[in-house]
Order: sequence, then structure tokens, then C-alpha cells
Amino acid sequence: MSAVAVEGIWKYYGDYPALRNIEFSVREGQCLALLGRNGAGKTTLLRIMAGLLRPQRGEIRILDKDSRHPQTRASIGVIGHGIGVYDELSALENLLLFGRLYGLNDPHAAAMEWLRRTSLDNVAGSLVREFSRGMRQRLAVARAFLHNPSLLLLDEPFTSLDDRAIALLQSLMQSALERGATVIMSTHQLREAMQLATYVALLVRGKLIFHGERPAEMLQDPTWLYRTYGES
Amino acid sequence: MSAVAVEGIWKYYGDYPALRNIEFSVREGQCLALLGRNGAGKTTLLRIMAGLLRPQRGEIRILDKDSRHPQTRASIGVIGHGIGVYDELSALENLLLFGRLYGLNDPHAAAMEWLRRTSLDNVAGSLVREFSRGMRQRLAVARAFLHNPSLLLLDEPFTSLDDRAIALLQSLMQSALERGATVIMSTHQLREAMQLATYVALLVRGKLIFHGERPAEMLQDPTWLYRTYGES
Amino acid sequence: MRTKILAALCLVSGLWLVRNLYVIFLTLGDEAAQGAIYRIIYFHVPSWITCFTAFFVAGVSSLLYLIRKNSHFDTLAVATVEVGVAFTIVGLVTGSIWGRIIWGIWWTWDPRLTWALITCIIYAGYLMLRHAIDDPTARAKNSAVLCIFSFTSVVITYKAIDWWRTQHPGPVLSFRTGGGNIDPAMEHMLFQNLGALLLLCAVIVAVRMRQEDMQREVESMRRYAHAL
Amino acid sequence: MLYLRQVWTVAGKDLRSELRTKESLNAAISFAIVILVLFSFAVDPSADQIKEISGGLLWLVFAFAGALILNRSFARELGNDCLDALVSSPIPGSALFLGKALGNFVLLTIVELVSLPIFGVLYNTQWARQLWMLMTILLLTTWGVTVIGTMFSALTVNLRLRELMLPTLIYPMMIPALMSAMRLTTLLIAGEPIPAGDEIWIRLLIGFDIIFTALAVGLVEVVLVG
Amino acid sequence: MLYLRQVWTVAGKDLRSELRTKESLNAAISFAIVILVLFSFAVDPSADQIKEISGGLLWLVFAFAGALILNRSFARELGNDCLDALVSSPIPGSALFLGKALGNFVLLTIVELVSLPIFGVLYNTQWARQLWMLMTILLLTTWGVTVIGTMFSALTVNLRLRELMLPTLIYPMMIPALMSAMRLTTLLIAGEPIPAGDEIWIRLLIGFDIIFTALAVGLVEVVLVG
Ligand code: HEM
Ligand SMILES: Nc1ncnc2c1ncn2[C@@H]1O[C@H](COP(=O)(O)OP(=O)(O)OP(=O)(O)O)[C@@H](O)[C@H]1O
Ligand SMILES: Nc1ncnc2c1ncn2[C@@H]1O[C@H](COP(=O)(O)OP(=O)(O)OP(=O)(O)O)[C@@H](O)[C@H]1O
Ligand SMILES: [Mg+2]
Ligand SMILES: [Mg+2]
Repeated sequence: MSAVAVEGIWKYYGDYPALRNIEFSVREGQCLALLGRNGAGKTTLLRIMAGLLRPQRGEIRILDKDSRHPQTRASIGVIGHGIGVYDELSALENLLLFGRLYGLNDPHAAAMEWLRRTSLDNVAGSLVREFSRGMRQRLAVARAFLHNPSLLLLDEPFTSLDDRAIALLQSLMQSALERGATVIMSTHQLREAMQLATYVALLVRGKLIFHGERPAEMLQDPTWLYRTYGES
Repeated sequence: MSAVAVEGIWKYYGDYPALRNIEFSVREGQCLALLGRNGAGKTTLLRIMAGLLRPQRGEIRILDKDSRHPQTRASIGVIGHGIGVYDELSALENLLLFGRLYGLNDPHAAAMEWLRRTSLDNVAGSLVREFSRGMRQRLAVARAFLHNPSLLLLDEPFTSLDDRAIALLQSLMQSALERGATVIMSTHQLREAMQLATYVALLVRGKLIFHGERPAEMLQDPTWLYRTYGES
Repeated sequence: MRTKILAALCLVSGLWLVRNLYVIFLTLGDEAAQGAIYRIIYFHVPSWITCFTAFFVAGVSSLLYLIRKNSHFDTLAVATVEVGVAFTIVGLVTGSIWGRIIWGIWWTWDPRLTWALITCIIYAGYLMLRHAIDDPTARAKNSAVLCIFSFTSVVITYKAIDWWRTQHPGPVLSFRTGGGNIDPAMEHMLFQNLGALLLLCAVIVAVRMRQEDMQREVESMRRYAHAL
Repeated sequence: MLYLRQVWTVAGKDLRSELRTKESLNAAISFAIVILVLFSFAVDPSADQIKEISGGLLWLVFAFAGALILNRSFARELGNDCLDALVSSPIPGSALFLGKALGNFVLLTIVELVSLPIFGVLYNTQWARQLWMLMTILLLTTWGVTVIGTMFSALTVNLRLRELMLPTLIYPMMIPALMSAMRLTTLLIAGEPIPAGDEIWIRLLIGFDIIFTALAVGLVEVVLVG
Repeated sequence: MLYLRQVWTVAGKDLRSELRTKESLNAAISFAIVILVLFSFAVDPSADQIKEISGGLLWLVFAFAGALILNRSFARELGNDCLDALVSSPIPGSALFLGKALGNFVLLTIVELVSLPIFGVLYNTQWARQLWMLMTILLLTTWGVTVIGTMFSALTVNLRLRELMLPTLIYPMMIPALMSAMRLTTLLIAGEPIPAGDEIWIRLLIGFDIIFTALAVGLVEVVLVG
């Protein structure tokens, strides 16, 4: 069964086509890196998968259901450009809030568990407003992993994390993959992404130019793909 | 003459000391990378240099003047965590606005010039609200370089830029250094930073642990400094 | 040592007040038009003057804070505003009681009364703003600015009886009218009570300031522990 | 059950970040006093005819305080793209909407209950003579106003619809509810039970609440997903 | 010269981005209309005594609608940390303040000029009989209100309870200006020139503007740098 099946998607902003006839599918348990230059359409595609935007044409199936189906949404974890947590609540309160919305059995235990795993447990009671940028990003990670999602949609998850936090996030993604989850991430930090991604997809100006297993060349030279398929 | 002289700075948030007795100076024309783990105090220090925060104790001299002196401010370029441009204005309008505020002779020419150099010229008239994340960051770069500042304070400038944009920013910083400007940047993308930085400073929990020329080891192994001086 | 001085001053102001009470109720005669109730003037007017003084001191020390950035001025400003608001409420209550007896109503929208109420709200707003800001430097700075703005309302309250025809009595004290509107014995007594209240006010402010300073000391010790 | 818990979670979050400290209650009280003082300058508060417009005054105070609170409701979600996080979570759009409406409703009601007695003292009115009826009217109207306001807030937050000048349509839409409330409140403050002829206003109010709640709950899902 | 250009640049930016989305302008205008309509239900608009409170009513409307605009003034800068970008640029704090005040002033004036004729129609008043004097009063008061509103918007920009706190703090401060304006406007709408005894109100208004502009310009720099 494919975790995500994208069938001929077009998305226009006004009359600018941000996505043109995107078509591909991701099998369960794969880790896909969505690559592309600034403005290529990565965020738009991820938002469509997360059910936050509707494409003008084409269809998308997540775990064989519609992307807005409640069950689908309950099994997706999303990190977007904004961190998606409230400045006025503490770290713990934020996670409790989302734990309850996702209908977890014991939101408190899950929240404490994930604060610990992102090493935010000693600031659990502080308001997010007082966090540094990296601490916010960690909290966003904790929020996305909180309900053990079986599909992770991560938009530039490594942003502003330090080396230790990146290693941590990689190990979290690794263990999610091991329990059978699917990961789709967009990123510009290719080196970090290539340690996990077994598949890559390349967007160039809204078109899908390449999709397939990660070419071996990219391990040594991360920008190889850009130079081979992209413009210049 | 030193571009920045930091003399015994303490900064508290409530009763948490985010900076403890920081003392160092940066000579004109140097490029300093400010390193440290998440929450170490890099942003706080940069904001104090930019005159956006006042330290509780200690003093800071920028180009031998107070950090809030109008002349000082006119010769500083800042990129912060927020991009500092308006969503409801177009890219061009944003640059024109700041061009006028900095008292440039020909704001329009300068704005067009920098839109071109950050390859945003074909979206000059679009509202920033419609930009992708990387395009926003490019605009933030254009805003900071617009008035040819002689001191650049860049907080994680490489965030969400693609490989081409990173190369571009590096070359912009390089040419700024060549005309005698000073650059101080904080970043977690060490590899990109090490190509330019001739000096590094390491913050650990608000204390300055290391300051000096970039150790040769860091070229091969960017996290060497963390492992040698930081915790764990 | 300071504690002893404070205690002594507190005792002095207390004794002074008791002695004033004795004179007010047992020695002085009733006023011709109003009868016994007029005696409330010995508390009504001094408490207003006290609160005006407190707000004035708060305004000046806020200004000094902005110039010197010395947190002692901030402490002085909070302490005086807190005490000032308390005296404002005393003034409102005594005025209301007086009004109930002379005019037959607790409250009327007379300019003097309204402005007195507005002053009270404005300074309560100052205390609210302080509570809403966590960062001590930002708190001191923003509330200092607010405190300076607020003082305009005190000026208006004071001048209200000159500017508008009010139901509230016009000026009676001799330094405003040039004399002749009030019996000198009454005025003398009024100033006696004012002195006692001002002293009391000063003692409370000093105590509050010590409290704040102590708190700051504890905080800085905690900071020191952090820094180690 | 889960649905109700989700509604309550959303409402609780809004309330918690607003009522974190009791300053907000203090602020609400002094806000109410401030508006009442402001009114005293506009009309002559000692005159007898003030009785005739007391309901009107009261609901103007509420409408005004409400506008400030409602304006904030969905704007709060914009900050860190929190709206995205909520919309991508498995909570149904209608639960999200009801939760936010409930939060606003509680805040508005607090402000109203605080201002009522203050109004009584300052304007020398005995508002409590028909207490239960007054409370019913108050809650009914507040709910109607909240539903419209919350929906408006959700609409304007969405980029696509921002240009449609919705506020211009939606504030006037509150008028039927507010108008009935004014009429009824004036009667109740005068101490009389509601006369038979005026019962139509209550029915108007109830109808208003039902229709707009149904409309909002039905349409909000479309509004939230871009 | 440079100073004036900077003031104008800041004001121009605010106006441009507000007129592009018309978010708060629409909200304020429609809110003003709603209050006017509602009030016409609350009081009997054909009665003669409405003339006596017309000035008061008008300024209540302006004050309430204005709060919606003032509330957004500095909040607009929070979005992408734009305030930081402005504060770190070489523009003096006072120029920044005056620019933002000017922008708000224009927006408020637009709201007022739109609501005036509507007021005239709804309440059957000939407000234009002393047009020039009325305009003078209107502009003087609006400037005073704007200065206070902008300054306090800067003071409270980082607060959790900004929406509630800002009006609670600004209305009491604005009362002198609003009170004078109410008084004078009532006189002017009645069609008479201002009698000699009431000139004190104009002086109060001018004094208010001068004092608060001076205070704000002097103190704003302190407020902006954390
Ligand atoms: C709640 C009601 C009242 C309030 C808020 C109020 C407020 C004030 C204030 C603010 C002052 C200023 C003190 C000063 O200028 O030095 C004052 C003074 C005074 N009040 Fe009242 N008042 C109230 C009721 C009354 C009543 C009912 C009376 C007597 C009928 C009264 C008699 C006076 C007198 C004689 C002064 C001294 C005036 C002077 O020479 O300055 N007040 N009041
Ligand atoms: N407004 C604030 N109130 C309270 N604490 C704060 C505030 N801003 C920052 N801090 C605290 O100060 C410390 C330093 O924060 P700072 O933002 O300078 O870190 P940083 O080095 O920039 O981290 P990052 O790499 O994650 O951006 C952190 O522990 C943070 O929690
Ligand atoms: N709301 C919008 N309105 C109009 N155009 C938009 C909007 N959002 C995005 N676009 C345009 O769509 C294109 C794709 O944007 P998208 O955000 O998906 O890029 P991206 O691949 O995520 O880039 P980045 O790496 O910089 O984040 C861009 O050219 C952008 O200008
Ligand atoms: Mg993107
Ligand atoms: Mg940082």
C-alpha cells in the first residue's frame, strides 16, 4: 500500500502555477527527501499533503484515504515553517493541548516523555515566548512526534538546530522509520538529510524532475542532483 | 581601532543570566563566527550589539561610539531571527522604505540593484506575503546589505537558503570584507560559516569559553570546537 | 538602626493622629452650616493632599529613573503609587460619605468627583501594567513613562474646581484663596492632620521600599548562584 | 464525548492564555468602569430620561468590549502558524469553531457580569429587579454576538477572503441581536416583566442564535482549509 | 529635512499597507456605523434632546472605532520582527513615533469623515452649519487622541493582555480631549458659534495636544529600546 499517492496535482496562486502536474507515490516505510531550490514548490506540496491547501486539479490519497479524513489527520505529524506552538503557553501546556486534540490516552505522560526526549524537560514550565530559536524548533519536533504518527511531513526540520539536536532529530526519525512510519521532508541541509533519505524527489519550478532512489553520488556530493537535473 | 568592543557584559532575563561577563573585541575587517548550542546566548549578544537590548552591566562600543548613536546605527546591517520586512508590502516597496530610512541618495537604484543581486528582481512587485521562505530570507539579506554597512550582524543568515543562495550570500559577505567591513554572524551551519570566518567565539550557557583565530582543526571537522571546549 | 527609626516615626505619627482626633472631636465646635459632619474635612482634604504629594514624588522619581537608570528610583515610584492609590480610595470614600449626608447621594458626575475617580483608575492602571510585564528592566522603564503621563490627571483634578463650576465646594484653603474662606483654627487643625498623614505616608513608603530592596537582594543572590 | 472534550480543550487553551493571571480580570473591571465614565460625559447621567436609554447604554458597552475581544480571537492563531497546527490535527472544524466561540463567550460574559453592578452604582439604577430574565437575555445575546464575531474572525484570518470587506457585512449583522437585547433590557431594568407584545423580541433573539450557530458550524470547515 | 522625510516614510508605509488590506479600516468604519444605528434604537433620534447629546455620541463613536485602529498600530510591527528592523535603523525614535502617529491620524480622520455624514442622515442633524470650526475641533482632538493612542500602543506592544490593557490605559488619559470635543461639538452642531465662556475648552484641547505630543516625543526613545 502506498503511504502517499499524488495524482496529477496542479496548484495555482492567482495565475502562477506553483505546482504543475505532480505525480508520484511513496510506499510505507520510505524516507523521502523533497529537494528543490527556493520557491520550487516544496512547501506548497507538503501543505497539500497535510490537508492545509486544496489543489486546483488532481487528487491526493494519504494512507488510501482523503487527506482531510479525521483518521488520516490523526496519523499525520506536521512541522511547517511556523513552529505551530503558542507563545503564551508553556512548553508543557502546548504539548498537553495537542495531546488532547489528538485524543491520546495519557496526554501528560506523552508530553513529559517527549519533553525529555527533546531535552526540554528542565524548561517545561517556561513560556515559549522566552525560548531561543532552537528551543522552539525542538518543541515543534516534540509536537509533531507526540502522537506516534505513521506519516511525518517535515518542512525544513533541521532549521536552527545545533549539532546535538540534529543528531537527536535524526535518531527520532530513524526510530520512527524502524517502527514502519513514512517520512517526507523538505530541506536545504542536504548533508543531514542524506544520512536518512533513501529516496529523493526534485522539484524545479513546480515540476517534478526526478523521483527515485537516492543516487549514490549524492552521499559524497550532496548537490550532485541539482547540477545534473536542475538548471545550472 | 576595534569595530566592536564588548566590556564585561551581563544580561539577565528575570533572574536567569543569559550572558555572563562577556569580554572581547573584534578588529575592523575581521569575520567572526559566534558559535554555541541552542540557548547559549548568541542572539542575545547580537541584539545587544545591534542596540536592540541594553545589558544590565557592562558596556559596548561600536566603531568607538555608543551602540545607539545615529551614526553607528547608519553603519550597521542587521539580520535577525525575524526577517524584518513587511508582509503587506512588495519586495521593492520594502527596500525603498529602508533605503529612505537609511537616507540613501537614490533609494530606488539601490533597491533595484540589491533585488538583482539576490535574484529577486523578477518578483520585485509581488507582496512578501506570497514569498516562499527562502525568498523571504533573501529579501532580509538584501535589506541588511542595502546601505553598504561597515558592520554586519547576522543571526543565522544561511537559514532556509538553497545552495546557490548560500554561495551568493558568501560572496556578498566576501566582498563586504574586502571593502573593509566587519562581519559577525551566529550560525549552526558551521561548514558554510567556516569558509569565511577567520575568527570564532564560543558561548556556552552565556559564558565566553573560547575566542581567537579559527583553529585549523575546524576546517576538517566543524564541531571540533564544541567537543574540545563545550560540554560533552 | 533604620528599623528603630522607622518604628519611632510610626509611633510619632500614630500619637499625632490620636491627639488630632481628640482635638477634632472634643475641642472644636460644630461648623455653622453643616453641623457635626463637617469634621470629615479633617480627613478628606489631607488625604487628597497626601495622595497628590505621593503621585508627585512618584512622577519625579520615575523621571529620575529614566535619566539615571537606578532601580532605587523605580522602587520609590511603586511604593509611592501604591500608598497614593490607598489614600485616593480614602479620599473617595470620605467624600462619598460626606456627599451622602450633605447632598443625599453617594455619587454625582461632577467634574471634581469624576476627575478624582479618573485619577484613581489611571494609577490603578499603572499598578496593573507593572504586574503584566515580567522583565524587570522593561517593567521599570515602561511604567516610569506611564507614571509621568499619569501625573497630568493629578493636575487636572487639583485645578478642576478653578476651571469648572462644580457642585463640589470651591477652594477654601488660604493658600489658594488668599484667606478668608475658612476659620484659621479649623485650617490650623487641618494642617496638623495633614502633617500626621504625610508622616504616616512616608513611613509606609519607607517600609515598602525596604521590602522591595530585600526582595531584590534575594533575587541577586539567586542570580549569583546561577552564575556560578 | 471526544467531540465535547475537543471543544473544551480549544476553549480552555484560549481562556488559559488570556486569564493566565488575575490581571485580566482587573483589567476587565477597570475597562468597564472606564467606558461607563466615558458615557457619563456623553449623556447627562443624572437626568431622568437616562432610565429610558439604560438598556441601550449597557449593550453599547458590551458591544464595544466585545469588539476588542473578538477581534483578537483568530488573530491569536496567526502568530507561529498555529492555525495550521490546529487545522492539521484531527479535530473537526466545527469543534474548533465551537471551542473558540466558547472561549470568547466566557470572556465576554465575565466582562458583562463585572460591568453590570458597576453600572448600577454609577448610574443609580436598580438593575437586579428582574434578575433571572435579565441573565437569560444577556446570555442569549452574548452567544449570538460571539458566534458572528468568531466566524468573522475566522473569515478575515484566511488570506483568500480577506479582501471581501467582510467586517463591513458582519458588524451590521449583529444588529438584530443587539437591538432586541437593548429593547428587552430597558424594559427589565425598569423592573417590569416583559409585556406580551414584546415577546417577539425574545423569539427573534433565539431564532438569531439558532440560525447563525447552524450556519457557522456548517460553513466553518470550508473557511478554514485554503 | 531628512527628519521630515523619515517621518513621512514611516507614515507612508503604514498607510500603504493598511489601505492595501483595509483590515482595520473596514472594521472601524463598520463598527462606527453599527454603533450609530444601535444608538438610534437606544434613544429616540427624533426627540429634541438628542441635540444635547449629539456631540457626546459622535465622540463616543470615534473613540470606540479609533481603538480598533490604534490597537493595530504597533502590533503591525510585531509580525516578522519588523520593529527590530526599524529600531536598529538610524531613524530617531521620535521620527518613528511621529510617523506612526501621522499614519494613525490619517486613518482615524478617514473613519471620522465617513461617519459624520452618516450620523447627519441617521439623526437628522445639520452638522455642517459651522463646518470649518467643526473641522478644526475634529482635527485637534483626533491628533490628541492619536498621540496618546500611539504612545500607549508602543508601551503595551509586548503585553499578553494588550487588547484589554490598551483601551483601559488610554481612555482615561484621553478624557480631557474627548470631553472638550464633546462639549464643543454639541455647541457647533446646534449651529451656534462658540460662546466666549466656552473658549476655555479650545484652550484645553490645544494645551492637551501640545503637552502630550511633547511628552511622547521626549519619552518614546526610552520605550522602544528594551
Ligand atoms: C466622592 C466625593 C468627593 C470626591 C471624590 C472629592 C474629591 C476632592 C478632591 C480631589 C479634593 C482636592 C483637595 C485639594 O484640592 O487640595 C477635595 C477637596 C475638598 N473637598 Fe471634596 N470630594 C468629594 C466630596 C466632597 C463633599 C461632599 C464635600 C462637602 C460638601 C467636599 C468638600 C471638600 C472641600 C471643602 C475641599 C477643600 C477644597 C480646597 O480648598 O482645595 N468634598 N475633594
Ligand atoms: N525574552 C526572554 N525571556 C526569558 N528568557 C529568554 C528570553 N529570550 C531568551 N531567553 C533565554 O536566554 C537564553 C539565551 O537565548 P538566545 O536566544 O540568546 O539563545 P541562542 O544562542 O540564540 O540560541 P539558538 O541557537 O537556539 O537561537 C535561552 O536560555 C533562552 O531561554
Ligand atoms: N500565498 C501565496 N500567494 C502567491 N504565491 C505564493 C504563495 N505562496 C507561495 N507562492 C509562490 O509559490 C512558489 C512556491 O512556493 P513554496 O513556498 O512552495 O516554495 P518552497 O519550495 O517551499 O521554497 P523555500 O525553499 O524557499 O521554502 C513561489 O514562487 C512563491 O512565490
Ligand atoms: Mg518552503
Ligand atoms: Mg538565536
